[in-house]
Amino acid sequence: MTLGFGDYLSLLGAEALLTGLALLMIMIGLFTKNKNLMGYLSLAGLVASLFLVMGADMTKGSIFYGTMEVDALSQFFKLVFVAVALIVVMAALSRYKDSPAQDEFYVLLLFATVGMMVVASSIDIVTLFIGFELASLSTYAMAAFDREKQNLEAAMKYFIFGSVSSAMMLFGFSLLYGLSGTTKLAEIAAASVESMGPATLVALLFVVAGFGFKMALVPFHMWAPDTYEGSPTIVTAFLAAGSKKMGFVAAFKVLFIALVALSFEWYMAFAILVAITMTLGNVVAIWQKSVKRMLAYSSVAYAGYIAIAFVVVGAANSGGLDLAVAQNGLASGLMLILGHAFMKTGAFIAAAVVGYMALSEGRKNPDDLEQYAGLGRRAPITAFCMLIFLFSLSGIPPTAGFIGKFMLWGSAIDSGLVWLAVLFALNSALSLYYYLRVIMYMYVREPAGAKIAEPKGYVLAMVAALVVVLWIGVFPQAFVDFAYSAAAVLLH
Amino acid sequence: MYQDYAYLIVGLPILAFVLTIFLGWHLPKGGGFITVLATFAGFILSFGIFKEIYPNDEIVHQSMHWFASFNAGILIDPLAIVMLLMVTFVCTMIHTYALGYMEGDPGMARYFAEAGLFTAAMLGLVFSDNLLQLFIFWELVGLCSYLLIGFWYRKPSAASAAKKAFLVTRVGDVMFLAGIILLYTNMVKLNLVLPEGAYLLQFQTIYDSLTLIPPDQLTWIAVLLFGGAVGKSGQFPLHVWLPDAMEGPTTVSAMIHAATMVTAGVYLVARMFPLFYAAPNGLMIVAYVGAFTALFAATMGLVMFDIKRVLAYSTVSQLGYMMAGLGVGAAMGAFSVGVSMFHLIGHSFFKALLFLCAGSVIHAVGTNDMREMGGVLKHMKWTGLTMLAGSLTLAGFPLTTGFFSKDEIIVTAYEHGAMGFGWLPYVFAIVAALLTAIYTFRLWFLTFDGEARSDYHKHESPWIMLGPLVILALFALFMGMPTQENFYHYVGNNFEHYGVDFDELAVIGGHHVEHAAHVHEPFIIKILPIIIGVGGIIIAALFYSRWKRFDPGMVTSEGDPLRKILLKRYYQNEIYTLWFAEKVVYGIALVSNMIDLKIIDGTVNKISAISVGFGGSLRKIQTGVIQNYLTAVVLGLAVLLILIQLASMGVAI
Amino acid sequence: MIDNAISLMIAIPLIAAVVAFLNGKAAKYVALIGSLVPLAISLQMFQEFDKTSNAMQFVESYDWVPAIGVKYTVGVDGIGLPLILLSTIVSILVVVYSWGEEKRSNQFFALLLLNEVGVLGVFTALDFFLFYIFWEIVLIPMFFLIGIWGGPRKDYAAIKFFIYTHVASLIMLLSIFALYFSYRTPEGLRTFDMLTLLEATGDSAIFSPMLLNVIFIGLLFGFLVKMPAVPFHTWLPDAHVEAPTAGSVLLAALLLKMGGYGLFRIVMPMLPNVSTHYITLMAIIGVVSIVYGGFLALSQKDLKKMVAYSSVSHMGYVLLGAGALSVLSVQGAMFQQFSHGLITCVLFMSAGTIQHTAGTRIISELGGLADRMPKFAVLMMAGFMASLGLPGMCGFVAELSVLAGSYENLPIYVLITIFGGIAVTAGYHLWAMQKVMFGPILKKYLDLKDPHSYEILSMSILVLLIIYFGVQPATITDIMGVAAEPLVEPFIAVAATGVI
Amino acid sequence: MVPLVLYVLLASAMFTIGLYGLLTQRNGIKLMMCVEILLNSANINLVAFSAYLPNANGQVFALFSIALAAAEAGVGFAILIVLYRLYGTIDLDNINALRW
Repeated sequence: MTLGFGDYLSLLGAEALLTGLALLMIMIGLFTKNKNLMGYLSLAGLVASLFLVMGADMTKGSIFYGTMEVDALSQFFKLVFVAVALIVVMAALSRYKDSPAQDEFYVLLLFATVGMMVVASSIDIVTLFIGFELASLSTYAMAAFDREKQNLEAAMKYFIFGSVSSAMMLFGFSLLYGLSGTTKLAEIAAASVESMGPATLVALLFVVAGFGFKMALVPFHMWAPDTYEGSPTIVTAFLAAGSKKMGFVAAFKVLFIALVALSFEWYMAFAILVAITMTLGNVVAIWQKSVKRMLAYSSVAYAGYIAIAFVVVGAANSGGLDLAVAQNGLASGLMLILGHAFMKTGAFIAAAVVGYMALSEGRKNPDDLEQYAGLGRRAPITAFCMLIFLFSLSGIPPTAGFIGKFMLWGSAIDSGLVWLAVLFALNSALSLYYYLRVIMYMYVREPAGAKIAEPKGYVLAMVAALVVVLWIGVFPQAFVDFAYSAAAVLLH
Repeated sequence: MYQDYAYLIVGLPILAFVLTIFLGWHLPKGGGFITVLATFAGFILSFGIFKEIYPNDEIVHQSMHWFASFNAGILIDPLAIVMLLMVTFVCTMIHTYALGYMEGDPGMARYFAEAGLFTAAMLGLVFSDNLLQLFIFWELVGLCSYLLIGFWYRKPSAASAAKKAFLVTRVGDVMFLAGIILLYTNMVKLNLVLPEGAYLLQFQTIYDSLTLIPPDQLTWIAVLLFGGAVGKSGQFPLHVWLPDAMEGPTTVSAMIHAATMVTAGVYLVARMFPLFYAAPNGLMIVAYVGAFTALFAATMGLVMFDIKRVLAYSTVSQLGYMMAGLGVGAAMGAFSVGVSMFHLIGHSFFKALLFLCAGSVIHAVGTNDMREMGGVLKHMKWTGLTMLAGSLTLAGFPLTTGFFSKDEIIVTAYEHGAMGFGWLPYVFAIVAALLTAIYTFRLWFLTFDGEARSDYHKHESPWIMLGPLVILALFALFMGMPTQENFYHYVGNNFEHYGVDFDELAVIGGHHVEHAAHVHEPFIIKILPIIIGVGGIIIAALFYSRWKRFDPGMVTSEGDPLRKILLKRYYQNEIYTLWFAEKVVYGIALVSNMIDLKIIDGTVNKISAISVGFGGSLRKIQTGVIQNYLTAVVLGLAVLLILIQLASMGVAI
Repeated sequence: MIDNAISLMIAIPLIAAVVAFLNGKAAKYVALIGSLVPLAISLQMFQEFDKTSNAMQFVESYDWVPAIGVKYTVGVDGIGLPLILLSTIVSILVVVYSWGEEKRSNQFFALLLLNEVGVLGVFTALDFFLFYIFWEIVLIPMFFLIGIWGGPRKDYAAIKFFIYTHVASLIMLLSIFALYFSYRTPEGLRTFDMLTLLEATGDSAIFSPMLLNVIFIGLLFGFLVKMPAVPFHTWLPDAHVEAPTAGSVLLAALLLKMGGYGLFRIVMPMLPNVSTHYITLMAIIGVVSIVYGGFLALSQKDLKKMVAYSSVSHMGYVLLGAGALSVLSVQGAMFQQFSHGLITCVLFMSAGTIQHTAGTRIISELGGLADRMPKFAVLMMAGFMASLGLPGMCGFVAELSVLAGSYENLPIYVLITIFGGIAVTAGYHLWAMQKVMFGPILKKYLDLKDPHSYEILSMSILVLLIIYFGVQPATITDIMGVAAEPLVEPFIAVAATGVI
Repeated sequence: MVPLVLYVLLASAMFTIGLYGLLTQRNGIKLMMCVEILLNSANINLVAFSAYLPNANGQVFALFSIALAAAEAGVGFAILIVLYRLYGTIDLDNINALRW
């Protein structure tokens, strides 16, 4: 089937639009003084691409010589990426209002988004790598955007860790290419089934290292707390919600397409990794005084939760593939990814509001838990949104976080990994401790200052995230269906 | 016609309770007359019913479904009607007396409300047609007792005594409840096909199924039910609350702790007499406990100086007689129910009288301590004389009511011995009779005779108090002789209404007597109670009256261990309160608390502390140095490689 | 009857909660109306309820998330209806009792209403998903009630309460999943439908005994923590001590009942299919809770903590009755839930009133309050008497039913309960009563007066209800008896063989 | 023709050297260089494999990767420059304010 230009436009219209917009904005940025316009431009572009993504035809198959594909899986993730970018842009409208370099922020953000979307669509390791790097490079710069000391430290760690991981991943890809003679994921998978050797294993591990870095799985997570804490908060939101999910989609594609072939019980090794990840994330998060860092560790824990999906698929595959179980597991993982994207973005943006508030009052440690004292009265909307996001993160119904965890618990039980499900449950309960502590500060402690005017952009962003979180929580049907069809794509 | 309104016997006092508790504050005398009227109306109703059923030897039975397999109902048979008459009559007297006695107390309305509630509960207890309902009212009278003992709740000793009374009787109630449950379960197991309107715990059903229940179960049930009676009727070893209960107003002591409530235990045993009769060893336990209590309490009555306490121990002792009277029924069959109930009724009159007289004295003199009285007769003629009447009958002076009733119990106890069921009850009873006469007149002489030993107020009580005294005194002296024989038969034949076959039950109970011939008592046995009663009075007179010949000091001295042990009341307080309640029970409670905090909650906290502490050490890995992070990645990769390699070789991880 | 009565009953407090939250001034009036309507609906439901049927009534069912077999299904039967009545009654009385709450009153009343939403949802949900959602939602208002209006250690108590019970909920949830994934409908679909799944547990082809036993343990654990039963009770005293009065009342009167409800709704229908050892286990835990809880209460110095432990003790009867498996005992256990719900309200309200009038709850620091607070003293006394099982009040009926019904199957346990529990129960109630109310009034309390009329009013209504249901228990026990029959039926043969 | 294994060995050696450097060096620039070595080891692999395989995918991949490496170096140096301005050093051991 040959595709015309119109088809390309309809399939990759969103990417094209965003890339074009980003380039255009660079140009405009050179010639205009009033850069506040940029935010609205990118807002409009993202809204438009949201519709383009939703409107894309998912039946056309692959494009660009079989390197990219538009299907339920890719569109699922693209929706997440665009929506997260949209929310971050809303927050940035307030954050970088009147800032002279704000055009660069939006451009980087759009490029990063495009990179992620490319990863979501790619079915070839070359495009995958390119998309991955595009997103990474943009976010390296974003992490350092405010040029404060801790931004730079964060960016430096992020950059070095990220580039090492990329290099490892590339090395792994090169080995895979050498072993299978192709760069197409499907063909790599087919070849792996035939010849499975130690070299394949090594290759896979290097690839895992690359994705594990983005996903922030133990032991590849170590950059995450530092970078999340040190970056500008809305960038952190984007990293946690967007960039991290890119790691997952890449891992889904490579690990499943290429690794479903592995017949032995590799999933147990992964299960241990998952168990360590979530436990470490939670127990260390308890100790954090900085809410941002706490959320960062919570993000690590979430990486562990979501990665249960891999384990479930592995378990479902251990004795001949049980499609229903595997699909269930994948769909559950996708639902949790979806939920996590929005609640984490929202939570970080709320943290940004608090940081903004604390800084404007000239306090030290703007992210410290103490700043949240009495937030319920100082900034009621922020506090309420934060409340819902935290409940969602802890898996209290009826929220997106609950639906995701709920399904994931179910699929873990379904695949017979009862110990993992119980550990997951205990971890989830443990995580309540630090989420509730923030809530206690917000609603129980006496406020340390007067009521503040909450910046409109932030409020818009948080409310948008809130609506999505509750919407998924109360009417999950459409999302669940979407997740199931996305999962079906991966499992053919 | 009266029987259609039987429910009003309970209903009216409840109405009085509601009215006085809400409106009493605004009425003169706290609305006490409402309670008096309600109780008196109850008496009229009871009397009317009595007149209706007595001639034809009928019973009244009404019943309705309550919940599950339980019912609520009214049963008025000979046993119940005599109690109803007594309770309504005595309560009317006492309530009337209280109108004067409680005059001026700010809590008067509360008093009459609670008294009304008590009356209702007591009457409800009496005419219950099933064991559960009896238990419910049983508990309610306990509640009223608690409330009324603690009537002067500002007094710590009153509050404490109230609590003690409730708790100690509660121990008995717990056994009672266990007995009911045991009985109920045994009846359920029989899978009886009940006729329409019949329920498992109805007395009729119970009587009918006694022969079907295993005898060992019967014994357990009997013991447990008797446990309830022991608590309520102040039998050894649960008698300790009764003397303390004297902290309440004297009218309360008269009403609850002498005339009515404390006899509920006796009533229960009488009501369940067929069960006790059928239970092997059931009656024997009753007989021994009763007789021992009679003696045991009498010994303490000898040395007390608090006028009410003497009467309280006397009550315990007399209740022991009643129990013993029932217990010796092994020899006499259902006749002993009549005997015991007769003593119960008579005792109610004269003990109420004695308490009310004591109250009158206390009211006037302003102290309870007999050592500060003396010579009161000069100032309170009516009180003194009525109290003399009461004392005579309590001491068993010939031809008074108490003489007939107690004499009959002693004689029955003799037959119990003579027929080979054991002599001990008789011995205890006869010794206790002597002591009774002594302490009774010790009390009377110390109070009314001799010279005033302190400067007390001297005035006679008003007629609203004296009136009931006189009426009760007449009954106490003269009720016995004319009614005695009829009473024995009327009440003794109570169970014929239910078709209880005592011979059959006796076989189960193991005290079947082949030749049920009447044992003939020797003449000396017949007159011994008279000798003892009169002798006791004389002994008391020799020690304590104006014709004093001996000094108590000649018999006993300060250092006398026997006297000490009696004054210390056999160290009951030390054992029950200080040791058992405060050391054992509270000790267990403290240990439980320790376990809860340290072990159970400690484990929970430990788990959380461990997980949190784990995080505390784990976070140190995050050194902030990028090279260390990279090292972790490389190490992690190596470990993963090994793990997966192992897995691929089929090693189970 | 209006259509969708149950949904309406749940929705109205929810809407009212939002309105109350947003409209600070009128919050309490909104709360009053918002809890009055559900009360009216529940009473009407009670009227129209077919009291002879043990089928689900007023059922509503809609697809919700068909992809994973979730439906919105609600309905009422004899197990749920009494508790719904209890919830609506207690909720409105708590609103009345808290009429004087000034601190953040909009949030306060909104949370009270939200709590009602959750509790009503739990008692009506017939889909495990829905059930779990409501089950968890209930935690939120209670967490805030403790956290915001609580005592000095409120942080600890609130977080402990939340996490402890949440862990239990999660374990329960995992068990629910095990049920869910083991069963497919005849059409080959998954379902969360409660009744379908519970019925399926009888099919040993679907559920191996091993699997079912594990599932059972998980569910039981979830409910035992909520009840709470020894040894999973330690969150309760902490939560109660720190919670404000309204929170304690709701916690003890309604939240604990969720555990018991789960026992009857979910655990007992499974009992015939699992090992009989669990029945013994339930009985043992029940008896230990009764006796040990009683001793714990006796050792407490804080009035409220004492009342809290008395809840542990009283909820033990629910377990005992459920474990004894006779119609009378199960019915009694259900009634114990209902009656404890009413009685404990009075107790906690008493403790709360003492706290805010006298300023302390330490029993030894109080004394002679009856002198200055006669009306309150009467009500508190009534509550205490009801709690110690005085006949004529509903607690007695419940405990009697449990004990009388249990003796046949569990004689030893019943005897231990009677002799170890009842007298001790009387002991601590009377002791506290004596110390707090009686004796000479302490100088520092000379200025006390009877509490506000709304406090007296709500307590009086409760006392009247306690007496009403003590005298006329059949009003509600008949329904319970009908509901108990199917739970007990499978065991009549078993009991006869003496397996238990 | 040089055997493939030699190329792979070379690449592996470079990879190891790069990794060693990453773990031992403190200087930011040196770390950057090590990363470049890692990337280039992969590029050698790609090109070598491509030469032995019937397609040119590997070479294309290598070209992309070189371009990306350049971009990465650009970003990296930019970060290091600003870092140096703020901290006055690019000794990364001392930059550890964010930890635990």
